[in-house]
Amino acid sequence: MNTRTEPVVIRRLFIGIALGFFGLFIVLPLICVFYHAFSKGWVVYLQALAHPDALAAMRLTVITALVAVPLNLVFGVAASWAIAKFDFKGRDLLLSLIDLPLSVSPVIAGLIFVLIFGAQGALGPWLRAHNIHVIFALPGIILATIFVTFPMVARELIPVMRSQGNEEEEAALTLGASGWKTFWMVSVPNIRWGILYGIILCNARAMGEFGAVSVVSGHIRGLTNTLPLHVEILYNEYQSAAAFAAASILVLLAIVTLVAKTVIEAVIRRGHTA
Amino acid sequence: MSIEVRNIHKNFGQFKALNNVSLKVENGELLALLGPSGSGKTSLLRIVAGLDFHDAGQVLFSGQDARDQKVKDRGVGFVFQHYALFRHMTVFENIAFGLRVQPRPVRPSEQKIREKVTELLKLIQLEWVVDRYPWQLSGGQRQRIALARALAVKPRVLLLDEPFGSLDAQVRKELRLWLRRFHDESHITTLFVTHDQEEALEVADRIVVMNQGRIEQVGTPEDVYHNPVNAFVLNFLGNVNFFHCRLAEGKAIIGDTALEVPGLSVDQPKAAKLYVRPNQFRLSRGPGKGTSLKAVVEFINPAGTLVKVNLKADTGERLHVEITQEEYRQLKLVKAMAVFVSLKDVSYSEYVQTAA
Amino acid sequence: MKPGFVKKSILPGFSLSLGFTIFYLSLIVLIPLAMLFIKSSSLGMAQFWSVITADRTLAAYRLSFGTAFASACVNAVFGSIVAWVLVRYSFPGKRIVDALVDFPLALPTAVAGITLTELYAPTGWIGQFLNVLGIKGAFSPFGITVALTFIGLPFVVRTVQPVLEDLDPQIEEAAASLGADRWQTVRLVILPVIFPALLTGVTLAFARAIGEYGSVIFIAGNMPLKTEIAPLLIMTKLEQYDYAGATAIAIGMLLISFVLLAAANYFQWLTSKNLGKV
Amino acid sequence: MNVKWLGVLVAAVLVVGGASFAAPARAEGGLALLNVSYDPTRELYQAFNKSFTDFWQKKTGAAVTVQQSHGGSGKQARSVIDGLEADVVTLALAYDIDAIAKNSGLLPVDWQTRLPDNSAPYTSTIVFVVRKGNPLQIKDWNDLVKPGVSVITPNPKTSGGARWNYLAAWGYALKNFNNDEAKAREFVAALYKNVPVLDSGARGSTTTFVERKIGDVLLAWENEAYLVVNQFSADGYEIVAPSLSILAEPAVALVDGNVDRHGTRSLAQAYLEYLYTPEGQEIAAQNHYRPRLAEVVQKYAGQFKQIELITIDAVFGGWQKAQQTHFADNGVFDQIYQKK
Repeated sequence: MNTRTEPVVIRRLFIGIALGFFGLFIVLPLICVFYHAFSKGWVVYLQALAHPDALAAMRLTVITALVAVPLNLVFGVAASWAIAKFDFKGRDLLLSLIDLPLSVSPVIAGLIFVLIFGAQGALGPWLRAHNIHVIFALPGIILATIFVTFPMVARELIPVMRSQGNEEEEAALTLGASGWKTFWMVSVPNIRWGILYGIILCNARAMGEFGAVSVVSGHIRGLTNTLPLHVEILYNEYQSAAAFAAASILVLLAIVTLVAKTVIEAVIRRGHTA
Repeated sequence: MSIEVRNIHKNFGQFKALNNVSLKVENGELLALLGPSGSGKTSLLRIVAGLDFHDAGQVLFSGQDARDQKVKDRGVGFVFQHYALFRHMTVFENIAFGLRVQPRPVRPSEQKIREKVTELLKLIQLEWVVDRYPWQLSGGQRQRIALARALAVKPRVLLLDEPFGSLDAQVRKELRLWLRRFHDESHITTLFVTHDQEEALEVADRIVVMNQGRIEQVGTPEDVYHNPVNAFVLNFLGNVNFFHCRLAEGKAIIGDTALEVPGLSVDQPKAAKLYVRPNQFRLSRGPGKGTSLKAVVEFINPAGTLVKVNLKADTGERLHVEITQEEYRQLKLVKAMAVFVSLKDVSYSEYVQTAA
Repeated sequence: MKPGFVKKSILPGFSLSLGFTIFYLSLIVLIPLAMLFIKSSSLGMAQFWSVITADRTLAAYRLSFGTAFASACVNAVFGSIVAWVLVRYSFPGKRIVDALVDFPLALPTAVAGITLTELYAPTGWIGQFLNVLGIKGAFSPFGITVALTFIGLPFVVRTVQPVLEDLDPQIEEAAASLGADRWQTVRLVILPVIFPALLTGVTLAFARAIGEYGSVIFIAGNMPLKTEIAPLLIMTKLEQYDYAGATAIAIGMLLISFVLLAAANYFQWLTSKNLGKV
Repeated sequence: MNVKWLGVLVAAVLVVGGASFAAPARAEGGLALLNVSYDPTRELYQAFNKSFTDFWQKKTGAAVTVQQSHGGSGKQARSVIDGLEADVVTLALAYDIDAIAKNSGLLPVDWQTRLPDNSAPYTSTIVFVVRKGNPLQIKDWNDLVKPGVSVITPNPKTSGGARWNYLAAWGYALKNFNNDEAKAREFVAALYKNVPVLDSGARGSTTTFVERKIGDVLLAWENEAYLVVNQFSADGYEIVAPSLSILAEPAVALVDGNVDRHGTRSLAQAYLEYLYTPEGQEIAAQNHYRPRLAEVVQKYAGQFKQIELITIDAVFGGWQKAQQTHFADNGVFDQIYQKK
């Protein structure tokens, strides 16, 4: 018998436990969403999605992600470059600070921006005097989203960059490449899948954030409602089919995200099997 | 181009990686930096390349201080221990990289680049891997690609970090002969790091033996092998037997046996350590002309050019001796046989301060 | 740059990348979080203390940390099993399962909350069975734990999985050749190696669970002292215009999480130090 | 350091960051009004806004869009305090608008005197919703404290509607126990003992009752109760009117500080006044809010059950006092839960 595996009975038992747990916690909710989304038929489903408020919510969600994700991407690349390629004091501290937003409750995340930009907040009077809208407008929603998705790209990139070491960059420099060229021609291609992976996860989280955005949104219909907030509103209007229809869009997005991720991983794995 | 380093110091925290190292590499020379791991040889190589920074001292390229010269302007070709090939580029793109990143005015045309790469691939005899990715190549092939990539930019100096370190014994032998031939044709000043004394002895014009951040000895392979300046160099460059003894009247007294030591003149009896290479013993079936040490054969390995014999002397020492096949046949050595050992020569001896 | 602050390197862009990192970190995370402390300082120390030690606050903390801990434990066990099964066994649909592990990360929390409530409410697909067994699914600490388990699962699986994949097969073969049975091998050889990763994963899941709002709020039931989680209490305070109180509770939460996370990190550092990073 | 590096980075950040701030916070083109309201008024204002925009178009020829924001009443008030630029607020409690006046100074503290009827153009009350056939025969408040009766009501700490529920129960108890405060407290405590889930908002409670099938009776706004009965007619919910309830006066107000910034004062004023017109009153009545205007009251008399209604001012001495006594931290409501 192979020394690295277990008797068939135990193996089956483990697979059974894992799949059972998995089915209960992941698959069933997934089915549930679509079951309810289509509970009133295709027509209601499509109508729910074509509603102007739903469309506006989708647009807002996309815009938010389009701003938040690139900013976090730039940050993620910069942070991982500094942390993975250099050896400096306080690196571990910086690492845990970057992870900080993961352990801050989304409600607190929303709250802190209200404390700063709200009318009663630190910058509130000044912003009001200059007629700049942050809270209850797009910038506030984007800020809250950036906060909760803050470490997503960096977390993906740091281990990738670390595992690759500095030798390829050094080789490029000895071959006469400038720092900028080295970065673009050697470093970036080497982390491109990590970047993509980070973008995908960051995007999924950005589009799905509820708690933090809920605090700063103002819930103006068709204007500051993101898709997850729209789901909540529909749900509270007893339109559960429509709510789940909107939710299903987010679920589909999640699934697309996961498919993309799996494909990326397959590509990476193929690249490593020599 | 010649390279000179003067009084280089390099610390990693408390650890002294390089401690006051000075060295001159002549133009067109092939020089080996030899030493155990942690001896500072790789640090020195990286400092010369400009990949690392020294804390004090100077690096001079053709007499010019290179402190303000960036890596990319130094004109060094560096071959990394693990090759550091760009994993997302084909072999062709890897070799062409150095040419492609040159500033636009001096950058060769696409046609020129193609010619150059093809020429280099021919040189390393790997024309057929041009479109492959690094992960599709064997270690030896990657090594040669890395070399070709470094050569593409016509470096003034070639720096190799353990170039054959992670290769099979066979490939390693082939590649080092190839390197020697290549150097004989190109005469690029080359500095390479190795921990393998055989490799250094076989390939290099001169060898720099390093230990604990210092240079122990610089010299031709013959020089460092035959005239080691200290026990470390001696030990590092090959197997050696050593005895505690007293030297007196041209003889080494081990226990109650006095061995004749050729070419040794001692005024006063002294305690000493005696270092003898395996091939510096003479074995005979009976006590020879001079005084000799009686020993018993414990083990014989006749496979190889030389026959390796392990002996246990009456005085307790264990000896590793190498004799020719011819001697072996004449002596008709068998296990447990008693033989007499005398000295043909001594590699090195040093006096020991006796406590008494 | 201070000498000795950074190990000198020929790679470019250190000041720029670190500078930008710190700038962005400060702008988005540190300065806003500092506002919390400034705001709560308008309360005196005594008042701050009385807010965070009020019965209701303590109950909410207990609930938030308790259910987060329970879900982290569930995930530690089942997440490890899922990771193990995914790495070691082959079965039909494995790739789909592998891909879906990240589903909770990608699913908006509000949707997760509504869906889980749907499932675990007494009328739901799962809730009705639990009801027969006399277990209250939704609107109980059980329901909260379910939601938090859902949220935390990917963190555990995704940190344990790569370590299991990288495990040198020779270690297990060596153990087997030395006469260890399979269970001994798993317990004495494999578990200690994956333990630091498991701890990291569980800590992440735990941290995420403490602050979770969107998915919990629907399923919790929100009974004061019973099923009212700390983030909800913050919301409640906010809606009573009690900013200082809200920030005080938030700070209490943050501080407790930090202490727990720091302890976990330290413990992880200890265990991984003993393993040595080979 | 490579300067290009820095340049590109900074440019990228500026472009993306700038884009976010340049995006308009309010709809452009034409006049827009933001009405920040509470949860159960969605249907009311959907209909009312349509009627008002038509009216305004006809009257002035100008197109106007009314934007709606709904949420828990307290949460909405907080949003306005924090800078949500509402032109008008239409909230569940005068107390919440008081809070805006007090905390932000956006409107004067005597705002309630600026419109007729305490600035409450429509009223409502609290009724019970029971399941088909009223199996437990719930008729009045005292049926709710019986053991085994499960009552659904939201959390008074977070929901405006829930406070009305609470106060109605309290009012009933006071009357039945001859104003004995201690007995009233016991009564309300017993009632909340029968509450299995405290949702954070009125809508959440309804969902719990209707979709999750939890509880035997739902305490709800009258208009919500009708909505439930109509929306889920298949399930046969029934409305039970208790013998006594509370007169809920959802208040409306103009947010001076914001309308003056937006230049929408006259529009906002017209909007609120339109609520008092026969058209506005009719829409309120159609949405099961009790109208004020006599003719409309008459017309819809059959729709609203006769219930003895107490007022908050008479029984509780106004919102400020009620809030302080009952719902503030360590108020009566907290004490009810902290005992045992």
